[in-house]
Amino acid sequence: MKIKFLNRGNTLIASIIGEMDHHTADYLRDKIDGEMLKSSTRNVIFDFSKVVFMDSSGIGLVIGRYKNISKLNGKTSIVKANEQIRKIFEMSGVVKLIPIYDNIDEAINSY
Amino acid sequence: MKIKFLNRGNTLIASIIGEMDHHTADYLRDKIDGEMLKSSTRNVIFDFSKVVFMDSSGIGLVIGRYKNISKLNGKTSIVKANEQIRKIFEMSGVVKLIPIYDNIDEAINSY
Amino acid sequence: MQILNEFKLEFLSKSSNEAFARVVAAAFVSQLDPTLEEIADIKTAVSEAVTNAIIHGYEDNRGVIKMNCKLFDASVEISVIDEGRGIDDVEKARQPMYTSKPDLERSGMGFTIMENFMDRLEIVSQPGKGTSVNMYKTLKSIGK
Amino acid sequence: MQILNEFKLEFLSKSSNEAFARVVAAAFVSQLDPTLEEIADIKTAVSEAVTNAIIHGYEDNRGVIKMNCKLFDASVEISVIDEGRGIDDVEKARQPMYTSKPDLERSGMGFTIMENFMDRLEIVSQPGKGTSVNMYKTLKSIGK
Ligand SMILES: Nc1ncnc2c1ncn2[C@@H]1O[C@H](COP(=O)(O)OP(=O)(O)O)[C@@H](O)[C@H]1O
Ligand SMILES: Nc1ncnc2c1ncn2[C@@H]1O[C@H](COP(=O)(O)OP(=O)(O)O)[C@@H](O)[C@H]1O
Repeated sequence: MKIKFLNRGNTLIASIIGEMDHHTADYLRDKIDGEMLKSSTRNVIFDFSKVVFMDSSGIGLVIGRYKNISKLNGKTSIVKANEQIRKIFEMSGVVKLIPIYDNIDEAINSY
Repeated sequence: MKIKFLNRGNTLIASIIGEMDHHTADYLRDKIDGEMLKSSTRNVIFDFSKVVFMDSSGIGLVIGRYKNISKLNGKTSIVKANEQIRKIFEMSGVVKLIPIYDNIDEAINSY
Repeated sequence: MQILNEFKLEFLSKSSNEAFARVVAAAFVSQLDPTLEEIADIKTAVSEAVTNAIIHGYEDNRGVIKMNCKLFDASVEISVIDEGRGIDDVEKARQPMYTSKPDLERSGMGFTIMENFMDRLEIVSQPGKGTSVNMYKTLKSIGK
Repeated sequence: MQILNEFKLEFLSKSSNEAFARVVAAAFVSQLDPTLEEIADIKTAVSEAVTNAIIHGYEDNRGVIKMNCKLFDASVEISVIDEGRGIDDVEKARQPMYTSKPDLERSGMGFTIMENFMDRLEIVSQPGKGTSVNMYKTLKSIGK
Protein backbone atom coordinates (compact mmCIF):
# COMPACT_ATOMS: atom_id res chain seq x y z
CA MET A 1 0.00 0.00 0.00
CA LYS A 2 1.36 3.34 -1.09
CA ILE A 3 0.01 6.73 -2.02
CA LYS A 4 1.48 9.42 -4.26
CA PHE A 5 0.43 13.03 -4.56
CA LEU A 6 0.57 15.46 -7.44
CA ASN A 7 -0.76 19.02 -7.63
CA ARG A 8 -2.37 20.45 -10.72
CA GLY A 9 -3.48 24.03 -10.12
CA ASN A 10 -5.71 23.93 -7.08
CA THR A 11 -6.45 20.22 -7.53
CA LEU A 12 -4.70 17.48 -5.57
CA ILE A 13 -4.35 14.16 -7.36
CA ALA A 14 -4.06 11.28 -4.89
CA SER A 15 -2.86 8.07 -6.59
CA ILE A 16 -3.43 5.04 -4.43
CA ILE A 17 -1.37 1.94 -5.12
CA GLY A 18 -2.37 -1.46 -3.75
CA GLU A 19 -5.33 -2.70 -1.73
CA MET A 20 -7.87 -0.47 0.04
CA ASP A 21 -9.40 -2.15 3.04
CA HIS A 22 -9.89 -1.52 6.76
CA HIS A 23 -6.26 -2.49 7.37
CA THR A 24 -4.85 0.14 5.01
CA ALA A 25 -7.57 2.82 5.46
CA ASP A 26 -6.02 4.50 8.53
CA TYR A 27 -2.71 4.97 6.76
CA LEU A 28 -4.36 6.38 3.63
CA ARG A 29 -6.62 8.69 5.65
CA ASP A 30 -3.66 10.16 7.55
CA LYS A 31 -1.66 10.69 4.39
CA ILE A 32 -4.50 12.34 2.46
CA ASP A 33 -5.64 14.57 5.31
CA GLY A 34 -2.03 15.56 5.98
CA GLU A 35 -1.50 16.48 2.34
CA MET A 36 -4.75 18.48 2.25
CA LEU A 37 -3.54 20.56 5.19
CA LYS A 38 -0.13 21.19 3.66
CA SER A 39 -1.23 22.32 0.24
CA SER A 40 -3.61 25.07 -0.82
CA THR A 41 -5.74 22.53 -2.56
CA ARG A 42 -9.46 22.94 -3.13
CA ASN A 43 -10.35 19.88 -5.18
CA VAL A 44 -9.28 16.28 -4.94
CA ILE A 45 -9.09 13.59 -7.60
CA PHE A 46 -8.68 10.01 -6.41
CA ASP A 47 -6.67 8.13 -9.02
CA PHE A 48 -7.74 4.47 -8.76
CA SER A 49 -5.70 3.17 -11.69
CA LYS A 50 -3.42 1.17 -9.36
CA VAL A 51 -5.99 0.07 -6.80
CA VAL A 52 -6.21 -3.70 -7.19
CA PHE A 53 -8.79 -4.29 -4.45
CA MET A 54 -11.32 -2.22 -2.54
CA ASP A 55 -14.09 -3.10 -0.11
CA SER A 56 -16.59 -0.89 1.75
CA SER A 57 -13.79 0.56 3.89
CA GLY A 58 -12.80 2.38 0.71
CA ILE A 59 -16.30 3.85 0.42
CA GLY A 60 -16.01 5.19 3.96
CA LEU A 61 -12.62 6.69 3.21
CA VAL A 62 -13.71 8.42 0.00
CA ILE A 63 -17.00 9.71 1.46
CA GLY A 64 -15.15 10.99 4.53
CA ARG A 65 -12.77 13.04 2.38
CA TYR A 66 -15.66 14.20 0.17
CA LYS A 67 -17.45 15.63 3.22
CA ASN A 68 -14.39 17.61 4.32
CA ILE A 69 -13.73 18.92 0.82
CA SER A 70 -17.36 19.89 0.22
CA LYS A 71 -17.42 22.00 3.37
CA LEU A 72 -14.72 24.15 1.78
CA ASN A 73 -16.62 24.21 -1.54
CA GLY A 74 -14.12 21.91 -3.22
CA LYS A 75 -14.95 19.10 -5.62
CA THR A 76 -14.12 15.43 -5.38
CA SER A 77 -13.90 12.93 -8.18
CA ILE A 78 -12.70 9.41 -8.87
CA VAL A 79 -10.79 8.37 -11.99
CA LYS A 80 -9.78 5.05 -13.55
CA ALA A 81 -11.59 2.72 -11.17
CA ASN A 82 -11.71 -0.86 -12.47
CA GLU A 83 -14.98 -2.71 -13.19
CA GLN A 84 -15.22 -4.31 -9.73
CA ILE A 85 -14.59 -1.05 -7.88
CA ARG A 86 -17.05 0.82 -10.12
CA LYS A 87 -19.64 -1.81 -9.22
CA ILE A 88 -19.05 -1.11 -5.52
CA PHE A 89 -19.30 2.67 -5.96
CA GLU A 90 -22.48 2.31 -7.99
CA MET A 91 -24.11 -0.17 -5.62
CA SER A 92 -23.44 2.11 -2.67
CA GLY A 93 -24.77 5.27 -4.32
CA VAL A 94 -21.38 7.00 -4.06
CA VAL A 95 -21.61 7.89 -7.76
CA LYS A 96 -24.56 10.20 -6.96
CA LEU A 97 -22.20 12.37 -4.90
CA ILE A 98 -18.84 11.78 -6.53
CA PRO A 99 -18.52 11.43 -10.32
CA ILE A 100 -16.28 8.74 -11.80
CA TYR A 101 -14.22 9.72 -14.86
CA ASP A 102 -12.12 7.71 -17.26
CA ASN A 103 -9.06 9.94 -16.87
CA ILE A 104 -7.61 12.88 -14.98
CA ASP A 105 -8.08 15.45 -17.76
CA GLU A 106 -11.78 14.69 -17.97
CA ALA A 107 -12.07 15.19 -14.21
CA ILE A 108 -10.17 18.47 -14.25
CA ASN A 109 -12.13 19.82 -17.22
CA SER A 110 -15.38 19.22 -15.35
CA TYR A 111 -14.37 21.58 -12.52
CA MET B 1 -0.27 -26.91 -15.80
CA LYS B 2 0.51 -27.49 -19.44
CA ILE B 3 3.23 -29.16 -21.45
CA LYS B 4 4.40 -28.47 -24.99
CA PHE B 5 6.60 -30.67 -27.16
CA LEU B 6 9.05 -29.82 -29.91
CA ASN B 7 11.35 -32.14 -31.85
CA ARG B 8 14.84 -31.17 -32.87
CA GLY B 9 16.54 -34.01 -34.71
CA ASN B 10 16.33 -37.01 -32.44
CA THR B 11 15.84 -34.84 -29.35
CA LEU B 12 12.47 -34.18 -27.77
CA ILE B 13 12.12 -30.85 -25.98
CA ALA B 14 9.46 -30.98 -23.27
CA SER B 15 8.48 -27.49 -22.08
CA ILE B 16 6.56 -27.58 -18.84
CA ILE B 17 4.39 -24.61 -17.93
CA GLY B 18 3.15 -24.06 -14.38
CA GLU B 19 3.67 -25.91 -11.11
CA MET B 20 5.24 -29.36 -10.76
CA ASP B 21 4.01 -31.20 -7.71
CA HIS B 22 2.38 -34.50 -6.82
CA HIS B 23 -0.97 -33.18 -8.05
CA THR B 24 0.32 -32.41 -11.54
CA ALA B 25 2.95 -35.18 -11.82
CA ASP B 26 0.60 -37.91 -13.12
CA TYR B 27 -0.61 -35.71 -15.94
CA LEU B 28 2.92 -34.72 -16.93
CA ARG B 29 4.18 -38.32 -16.75
CA ASP B 30 1.40 -39.55 -19.05
CA LYS B 31 2.02 -36.79 -21.56
CA ILE B 32 5.79 -37.24 -21.66
CA ASP B 33 5.71 -41.03 -21.83
CA GLY B 34 3.04 -40.87 -24.53
CA GLU B 35 5.11 -38.47 -26.60
CA MET B 36 8.23 -40.64 -26.20
CA LEU B 37 6.32 -43.60 -27.62
CA LYS B 38 4.96 -41.64 -30.57
CA SER B 39 8.17 -40.08 -31.77
CA SER B 40 11.48 -41.63 -32.74
CA THR B 41 13.17 -39.63 -30.04
CA ARG B 42 16.36 -40.72 -28.33
CA ASN B 43 17.18 -37.77 -26.09
CA VAL B 44 15.01 -35.55 -23.94
CA ILE B 45 15.50 -31.98 -22.81
CA PHE B 46 13.27 -30.69 -20.02
CA ASP B 47 12.71 -26.99 -20.56
CA PHE B 48 12.06 -25.50 -17.12
CA SER B 49 11.88 -21.86 -18.21
CA LYS B 50 8.15 -21.70 -17.39
CA VAL B 51 8.12 -23.89 -14.28
CA VAL B 52 7.20 -21.55 -11.44
CA PHE B 53 7.26 -24.15 -8.65
CA MET B 54 8.68 -27.64 -8.15
CA ASP B 55 8.94 -29.89 -5.13
CA SER B 56 10.43 -33.40 -4.77
CA SER B 57 7.64 -34.88 -6.89
CA GLY B 58 9.43 -33.19 -9.78
CA ILE B 59 12.65 -34.98 -8.89
CA GLY B 60 10.83 -38.32 -9.03
CA LEU B 61 9.31 -37.42 -12.38
CA VAL B 62 12.58 -36.35 -13.99
CA ILE B 63 14.56 -39.31 -12.56
CA GLY B 64 11.85 -41.71 -13.72
CA ARG B 65 12.09 -40.44 -17.31
CA TYR B 66 15.91 -40.42 -17.11
CA LYS B 67 15.90 -44.13 -16.23
CA ASN B 68 13.70 -45.03 -19.21
CA ILE B 69 15.73 -42.91 -21.62
CA SER B 70 19.08 -44.25 -20.36
CA LYS B 71 17.97 -47.83 -20.99
CA LEU B 72 17.67 -46.91 -24.66
CA ASN B 73 21.05 -45.11 -24.56
CA GLY B 74 19.46 -41.70 -24.81
CA LYS B 75 20.51 -38.58 -22.91
CA THR B 76 18.49 -36.41 -20.56
CA SER B 77 19.11 -32.82 -19.63
CA ILE B 78 17.45 -29.90 -17.92
CA VAL B 79 17.54 -26.32 -19.17
CA LYS B 80 16.59 -22.93 -17.74
CA ALA B 81 15.69 -24.02 -14.23
CA ASN B 82 15.30 -21.07 -11.85
CA GLU B 83 17.46 -20.62 -8.70
CA GLN B 84 15.06 -22.40 -6.36
CA ILE B 85 14.63 -25.40 -8.65
CA ARG B 86 18.39 -25.63 -9.24
CA LYS B 87 18.84 -25.72 -5.47
CA ILE B 88 16.47 -28.68 -5.27
CA PHE B 89 18.20 -30.57 -8.09
CA GLU B 90 21.60 -29.92 -6.51
CA MET B 91 20.53 -30.88 -3.01
CA SER B 92 19.09 -34.16 -4.26
CA GLY B 93 22.12 -35.14 -6.33
CA VAL B 94 20.09 -35.16 -9.55
CA VAL B 95 22.76 -32.95 -11.16
CA LYS B 96 25.22 -35.85 -10.90
CA LEU B 97 23.03 -37.82 -13.33
CA ILE B 98 21.36 -35.12 -15.36
CA PRO B 99 23.22 -31.95 -16.38
CA ILE B 100 21.55 -28.55 -16.14
CA TYR B 101 22.22 -26.11 -18.98
CA ASP B 102 21.40 -22.45 -19.42
CA ASN B 103 19.73 -22.93 -22.79
CA ILE B 104 18.57 -25.50 -25.33
CA ASP B 105 21.45 -25.04 -27.79
CA GLU B 106 23.99 -25.74 -25.08
CA ALA B 107 22.17 -28.92 -24.19
CA ILE B 108 21.93 -30.10 -27.79
CA ASN B 109 25.59 -29.30 -28.51
CA SER B 110 26.62 -31.49 -25.58
CA TYR B 111 25.01 -34.59 -27.15
CA MET C 1 -25.21 -31.81 -3.00
CA GLN C 2 -21.85 -33.48 -2.75
CA ILE C 3 -18.99 -31.62 -1.11
CA LEU C 4 -15.99 -31.70 -3.43
CA ASN C 5 -13.56 -29.97 -1.13
CA GLU C 6 -13.59 -28.21 2.20
CA PHE C 7 -11.44 -26.20 4.59
CA LYS C 8 -11.81 -24.84 8.08
CA LEU C 9 -9.63 -21.93 9.11
CA GLU C 10 -9.11 -20.12 12.40
CA PHE C 11 -7.09 -16.92 12.68
CA LEU C 12 -6.60 -13.96 15.01
CA SER C 13 -8.80 -10.88 14.65
CA LYS C 14 -5.99 -8.70 13.35
CA SER C 15 -6.59 -6.32 10.48
CA SER C 16 -3.59 -7.73 8.58
CA ASN C 17 -5.58 -10.97 8.32
CA GLU C 18 -8.26 -9.30 6.19
CA ALA C 19 -6.03 -9.62 3.13
CA PHE C 20 -4.97 -13.09 4.26
CA ALA C 21 -8.58 -14.32 4.47
CA ARG C 22 -9.32 -12.96 0.99
CA VAL C 23 -6.33 -14.74 -0.51
CA VAL C 24 -7.22 -18.03 1.21
CA ALA C 25 -10.81 -17.94 -0.05
CA ALA C 26 -9.74 -16.97 -3.56
CA ALA C 27 -7.04 -19.66 -3.76
CA PHE C 28 -9.49 -22.34 -2.66
CA VAL C 29 -12.39 -21.31 -4.88
CA SER C 30 -10.07 -21.03 -7.88
CA GLN C 31 -9.99 -24.86 -7.88
CA LEU C 32 -13.44 -24.59 -9.52
CA ASP C 33 -12.00 -22.39 -12.26
CA PRO C 34 -14.36 -19.41 -11.79
CA THR C 35 -14.19 -16.15 -13.73
CA LEU C 36 -12.06 -13.26 -12.47
CA GLU C 37 -15.25 -11.38 -11.68
CA GLU C 38 -16.57 -14.23 -9.55
CA ILE C 39 -13.27 -14.39 -7.66
CA ALA C 40 -13.36 -10.61 -7.13
CA ASP C 41 -16.94 -10.80 -5.82
CA ILE C 42 -15.98 -13.54 -3.35
CA LYS C 43 -12.87 -11.70 -2.17
CA THR C 44 -14.92 -8.57 -1.53
CA ALA C 45 -17.65 -10.43 0.37
CA VAL C 46 -15.07 -12.27 2.52
CA SER C 47 -13.29 -9.00 3.22
CA GLU C 48 -16.54 -7.42 4.43
CA ALA C 49 -17.42 -10.32 6.71
CA VAL C 50 -13.93 -10.62 8.23
CA THR C 51 -13.62 -6.85 8.70
CA ASN C 52 -16.98 -6.82 10.50
CA ALA C 53 -15.83 -9.59 12.85
CA ILE C 54 -12.71 -7.55 13.69
CA ILE C 55 -14.31 -4.08 14.04
CA HIS C 56 -17.80 -4.86 15.27
CA GLY C 57 -17.55 -8.39 16.67
CA TYR C 58 -14.37 -8.05 18.70
CA GLU C 59 -14.24 -4.23 18.64
CA ASP C 60 -10.50 -4.40 18.04
CA ASN C 61 -9.86 -6.71 20.98
CA ARG C 62 -8.07 -9.95 20.32
CA GLY C 63 -10.35 -12.79 19.32
CA VAL C 64 -10.46 -15.75 17.00
CA ILE C 65 -12.28 -15.68 13.66
CA LYS C 66 -13.36 -18.86 11.92
CA MET C 67 -13.76 -19.09 8.18
CA ASN C 68 -15.15 -22.30 6.71
CA CYS C 69 -15.51 -23.01 3.03
CA LYS C 70 -17.17 -25.78 1.05
CA LEU C 71 -16.88 -26.35 -2.68
CA PHE C 72 -19.69 -28.06 -4.57
CA ASP C 73 -19.97 -28.90 -8.27
CA ALA C 74 -20.56 -25.34 -9.34
CA SER C 75 -21.07 -23.40 -6.16
CA VAL C 76 -19.34 -22.32 -3.00
CA GLU C 77 -20.40 -21.80 0.60
CA ILE C 78 -18.37 -19.59 2.93
CA SER C 79 -19.01 -18.94 6.61
CA VAL C 80 -17.32 -16.32 8.75
CA ILE C 81 -17.86 -16.77 12.48
CA ASP C 82 -16.87 -14.72 15.49
CA GLU C 83 -17.56 -15.07 19.20
CA GLY C 84 -17.76 -11.34 19.71
CA ARG C 85 -20.49 -8.99 20.92
CA GLY C 86 -23.17 -10.08 18.48
CA ILE C 87 -25.88 -8.01 16.76
CA ASP C 88 -28.97 -6.80 18.60
CA ASP C 89 -31.13 -6.12 15.58
CA VAL C 90 -30.08 -8.08 12.49
CA GLU C 91 -32.81 -6.54 10.31
CA LYS C 92 -31.56 -3.05 11.07
CA ALA C 93 -27.92 -4.11 10.59
CA ARG C 94 -28.72 -5.43 7.10
CA GLN C 95 -30.09 -2.09 5.91
CA PRO C 96 -27.93 -0.24 3.40
CA MET C 97 -26.04 2.67 5.02
CA TYR C 98 -26.79 1.58 8.56
CA THR C 99 -23.65 1.53 10.68
CA SER C 100 -23.16 1.57 14.44
CA LYS C 101 -19.69 3.08 13.94
CA PRO C 102 -20.03 6.23 11.78
CA ASP C 103 -17.17 7.74 13.84
CA LEU C 104 -14.85 5.15 12.28
CA GLU C 105 -16.02 6.25 8.81
CA ARG C 106 -17.79 2.97 8.22
CA SER C 107 -20.19 3.25 5.30
CA GLY C 108 -22.80 0.77 6.45
CA MET C 109 -22.54 -1.00 3.09
CA GLY C 110 -20.85 -4.23 4.20
CA PHE C 111 -23.93 -6.45 4.38
CA THR C 112 -25.35 -4.87 1.21
CA ILE C 113 -22.18 -5.75 -0.67
CA MET C 114 -22.18 -9.32 0.68
CA GLU C 115 -25.82 -9.66 -0.38
CA ASN C 116 -25.19 -8.32 -3.87
CA PHE C 117 -21.94 -10.15 -4.58
CA MET C 118 -23.11 -13.51 -3.27
CA ASP C 119 -26.39 -15.30 -4.07
CA ARG C 120 -27.49 -15.82 -0.50
CA LEU C 121 -26.58 -14.19 2.81
CA GLU C 122 -27.66 -15.62 6.14
CA ILE C 123 -26.81 -13.88 9.41
CA VAL C 124 -27.19 -15.68 12.71
CA SER C 125 -26.26 -13.62 15.74
CA GLN C 126 -26.74 -13.76 19.47
CA PRO C 127 -25.92 -10.66 21.54
CA GLY C 128 -22.98 -11.41 23.82
CA LYS C 129 -22.26 -14.70 22.05
CA GLY C 130 -21.20 -13.87 18.54
CA THR C 131 -22.15 -13.73 14.89
CA SER C 132 -22.11 -16.22 12.09
CA VAL C 133 -22.37 -15.03 8.50
CA ASN C 134 -23.14 -17.64 5.89
CA MET C 135 -22.70 -16.85 2.21
CA TYR C 136 -23.49 -18.93 -0.82
CA LYS C 137 -22.69 -18.34 -4.48
CA THR C 138 -23.36 -20.30 -7.66
CA LEU C 139 -20.54 -20.00 -10.16
CA LYS C 140 -22.31 -19.38 -13.44
CA SER C 141 -19.14 -19.83 -15.40
CA ILE C 142 -18.83 -23.53 -14.51
CA GLY C 143 -19.93 -26.21 -16.91
CA LYS C 144 -20.55 -23.84 -19.78
CA MET D 1 8.88 -15.44 22.15
CA GLN D 2 5.72 -13.52 21.50
CA ILE D 3 3.30 -14.82 18.88
CA LEU D 4 2.46 -11.99 16.49
CA ASN D 5 -0.08 -13.84 14.44
CA GLU D 6 -1.43 -17.35 14.09
CA PHE D 7 -3.73 -19.53 12.00
CA LYS D 8 -5.05 -23.06 12.22
CA LEU D 9 -6.25 -24.72 9.04
CA GLU D 10 -7.95 -28.03 8.34
CA PHE D 11 -8.48 -29.33 4.82
CA LEU D 12 -9.19 -32.58 2.98
CA SER D 13 -6.32 -34.81 1.88
CA LYS D 14 -6.85 -34.09 -1.82
CA SER D 15 -3.89 -33.47 -4.09
CA SER D 16 -5.43 -30.24 -5.35
CA ASN D 17 -4.94 -28.90 -1.82
CA GLU D 18 -1.15 -29.14 -2.10
CA ALA D 19 -1.07 -25.90 -4.08
CA PHE D 20 -3.72 -24.42 -1.76
CA ALA D 21 -1.63 -25.14 1.35
CA ARG D 22 1.43 -23.55 -0.25
CA VAL D 23 -0.48 -20.38 -1.11
CA VAL D 24 -1.97 -20.14 2.38
CA ALA D 25 1.42 -20.47 4.08
CA ALA D 26 3.05 -18.01 1.68
CA ALA D 27 0.27 -15.43 2.06
CA PHE D 28 0.49 -15.58 5.85
CA VAL D 29 4.27 -15.49 6.13
CA SER D 30 4.45 -12.59 3.68
CA GLN D 31 3.08 -10.42 6.51
CA LEU D 32 6.65 -10.52 7.88
CA ASP D 33 8.00 -9.21 4.57
CA PRO D 34 10.46 -12.05 3.87
CA THR D 35 12.60 -12.37 0.74
CA LEU D 36 11.29 -14.20 -2.31
CA GLU D 37 13.79 -16.96 -1.60
CA GLU D 38 12.52 -17.42 1.94
CA ILE D 39 8.94 -17.59 0.65
CA ALA D 40 9.99 -20.15 -1.98
CA ASP D 41 11.74 -22.28 0.68
CA ILE D 42 8.65 -22.25 2.88
CA LYS D 43 6.33 -23.09 -0.01
CA THR D 44 8.51 -26.05 -0.95
CA ALA D 45 8.73 -27.37 2.62
CA VAL D 46 4.95 -27.07 3.09
CA SER D 47 4.37 -28.81 -0.21
CA GLU D 48 6.57 -31.74 0.89
CA ALA D 49 4.84 -32.12 4.25
CA VAL D 50 1.31 -31.89 2.85
CA THR D 51 2.10 -34.26 -0.03
CA ASN D 52 3.48 -36.78 2.47
CA ALA D 53 0.31 -36.61 4.54
CA ILE D 54 -1.75 -37.31 1.40
CA ILE D 55 0.39 -40.07 -0.15
CA HIS D 56 1.94 -41.76 2.86
CA GLY D 57 -0.29 -40.74 5.77
CA TYR D 58 -3.68 -41.37 4.21
CA GLU D 59 -2.43 -43.41 1.25
CA ASP D 60 -4.87 -41.57 -1.03
CA ASN D 61 -7.86 -42.29 1.20
CA ARG D 62 -9.90 -39.34 2.38
CA GLY D 63 -8.61 -37.79 5.58
CA VAL D 64 -8.18 -34.40 7.19
CA ILE D 65 -4.86 -32.56 7.25
CA LYS D 66 -4.14 -29.84 9.76
CA MET D 67 -1.70 -27.04 9.10
CA ASN D 68 -0.92 -24.60 11.90
CA CYS D 69 1.27 -21.57 11.58
CA LYS D 70 2.69 -19.07 14.06
CA LEU D 71 4.51 -15.86 13.24
CA PHE D 72 7.08 -14.45 15.64
CA ASP D 73 9.17 -11.30 15.37
CA ALA D 74 11.46 -12.71 12.70
CA SER D 75 10.62 -16.37 12.48
CA VAL D 76 7.85 -18.73 11.57
CA GLU D 77 6.68 -22.11 12.85
CA ILE D 78 4.59 -24.39 10.66
CA SER D 79 3.09 -27.75 11.63
CA VAL D 80 1.50 -30.24 9.28
CA ILE D 81 -0.47 -32.97 11.03
CA ASP D 82 -2.27 -36.06 9.78
CA GLU D 83 -4.10 -38.89 11.51
CA GLY D 84 -2.95 -41.44 9.00
CA ARG D 85 -0.88 -44.61 9.19
CA GLY D 86 2.16 -43.10 10.91
CA ILE D 87 5.85 -43.88 10.44
CA ASP D 88 7.41 -47.04 11.89
CA ASP D 89 11.02 -45.87 11.78
CA VAL D 90 11.42 -42.11 11.74
CA GLU D 91 15.23 -42.26 11.57
CA LYS D 92 15.07 -44.36 8.43
CA ALA D 93 12.35 -42.17 6.93
CA ARG D 94 14.53 -39.06 7.38
CA GLN D 95 17.39 -40.52 5.34
CA PRO D 96 17.94 -38.93 1.92
CA MET D 97 16.61 -41.13 -0.90
CA TYR D 98 14.67 -43.44 1.39
CA THR D 99 11.12 -43.93 0.18
CA SER D 100 8.55 -46.59 0.96
CA LYS D 101 6.84 -45.88 -2.37
CA PRO D 102 9.44 -46.14 -5.17
CA ASP D 103 6.67 -47.56 -7.40
CA LEU D 104 5.01 -44.13 -7.28
CA GLU D 105 8.29 -42.55 -8.41
CA ARG D 106 8.81 -40.87 -5.07
CA SER D 107 12.37 -39.66 -4.71
CA GLY D 108 12.76 -40.03 -0.96
CA MET D 109 13.94 -36.42 -0.78
CA GLY D 110 10.93 -34.87 0.97
CA PHE D 111 12.31 -34.78 4.50
CA THR D 112 15.76 -33.77 3.24
CA ILE D 113 14.25 -30.77 1.48
CA MET D 114 12.23 -29.80 4.56
CA GLU D 115 15.39 -30.04 6.66
CA ASN D 116 17.46 -27.97 4.25
CA PHE D 117 14.89 -25.29 3.49
CA MET D 118 13.82 -24.79 7.10
CA ASP D 119 16.06 -24.33 10.14
CA ARG D 120 14.57 -27.10 12.24
CA LEU D 121 12.49 -30.17 11.44
CA GLU D 122 10.82 -32.24 14.11
CA ILE D 123 8.87 -35.38 13.27
CA VAL D 124 6.57 -37.00 15.81
CA SER D 125 4.81 -40.11 14.59
CA GLN D 126 2.89 -43.00 16.06
CA PRO D 127 2.14 -46.01 13.84
CA GLY D 128 -1.60 -46.31 13.33
CA LYS D 129 -2.21 -42.88 14.86
CA GLY D 130 -0.62 -40.33 12.58
CA THR D 131 2.27 -37.98 12.00
CA SER D 132 3.04 -34.46 13.02
CA VAL D 133 5.78 -32.52 11.24
CA ASN D 134 6.98 -29.36 12.89
CA MET D 135 9.12 -26.88 10.97
CA TYR D 136 10.77 -23.71 12.11
CA LYS D 137 12.54 -21.01 10.13
CA THR D 138 14.24 -17.76 11.08
CA LEU D 139 13.79 -15.08 8.46
CA LYS D 140 17.22 -13.58 8.08
CA SER D 141 15.92 -10.75 5.95
CA ILE D 142 13.91 -9.26 8.80
CA GLY D 143 15.19 -6.29 10.76
CA LYS D 144 18.11 -5.66 8.45
N1 LIG E 1 -19.65 -9.54 13.19
C1 LIG E 1 -20.41 -8.56 13.74
N2 LIG E 1 -20.52 -8.45 15.08
C2 LIG E 1 -21.26 -7.47 15.64
N3 LIG E 1 -21.94 -6.54 14.93
C3 LIG E 1 -21.86 -6.60 13.58
C4 LIG E 1 -21.10 -7.61 12.92
N4 LIG E 1 -21.22 -7.41 11.59
C5 LIG E 1 -22.02 -6.36 11.44
N5 LIG E 1 -22.42 -5.84 12.63
C6 LIG E 1 -23.33 -4.70 12.84
O1 LIG E 1 -24.03 -4.45 11.64
C7 LIG E 1 -23.81 -3.11 11.18
C8 LIG E 1 -23.84 -3.05 9.67
O2 LIG E 1 -22.75 -3.77 9.12
P1 LIG E 1 -22.21 -3.40 7.67
O3 LIG E 1 -23.37 -3.37 6.72
O4 LIG E 1 -21.11 -4.33 7.34
O5 LIG E 1 -21.67 -1.92 7.78
P2 LIG E 1 -20.38 -1.28 8.50
O6 LIG E 1 -19.35 -2.37 8.75
O7 LIG E 1 -19.90 -0.27 7.53
O8 LIG E 1 -20.85 -0.69 9.79
C9 LIG E 1 -22.49 -2.73 11.80
O9 LIG E 1 -22.36 -1.31 11.91
C10 LIG E 1 -22.57 -3.41 13.16
O10 LIG E 1 -23.37 -2.67 14.07
N1 LIG F 1 2.89 -38.21 6.88
C1 LIG F 1 3.47 -39.42 6.74
N2 LIG F 1 2.80 -40.54 7.12
C2 LIG F 1 3.35 -41.77 6.98
N3 LIG F 1 4.59 -41.97 6.47
C3 LIG F 1 5.32 -40.92 6.08
C4 LIG F 1 4.79 -39.60 6.19
N4 LIG F 1 5.74 -38.75 5.74
C5 LIG F 1 6.78 -39.50 5.36
N5 LIG F 1 6.54 -40.81 5.56
C6 LIG F 1 7.48 -41.93 5.29
O1 LIG F 1 8.78 -41.38 5.19
C7 LIG F 1 9.34 -41.72 3.92
C8 LIG F 1 10.28 -40.65 3.44
O2 LIG F 1 9.56 -39.47 3.18
P1 LIG F 1 10.14 -38.39 2.16
O3 LIG F 1 11.57 -38.08 2.57
O4 LIG F 1 9.23 -37.25 2.12
O5 LIG F 1 10.21 -39.13 0.77
P2 LIG F 1 9.07 -39.57 -0.26
O6 LIG F 1 7.81 -38.80 0.00
O7 LIG F 1 9.63 -39.24 -1.58
O8 LIG F 1 8.86 -41.04 -0.06
C9 LIG F 1 8.16 -41.97 3.03
O9 LIG F 1 8.49 -42.78 1.93
C10 LIG F 1 7.17 -42.64 3.99
O10 LIG F 1 7.46 -44.01 4.16
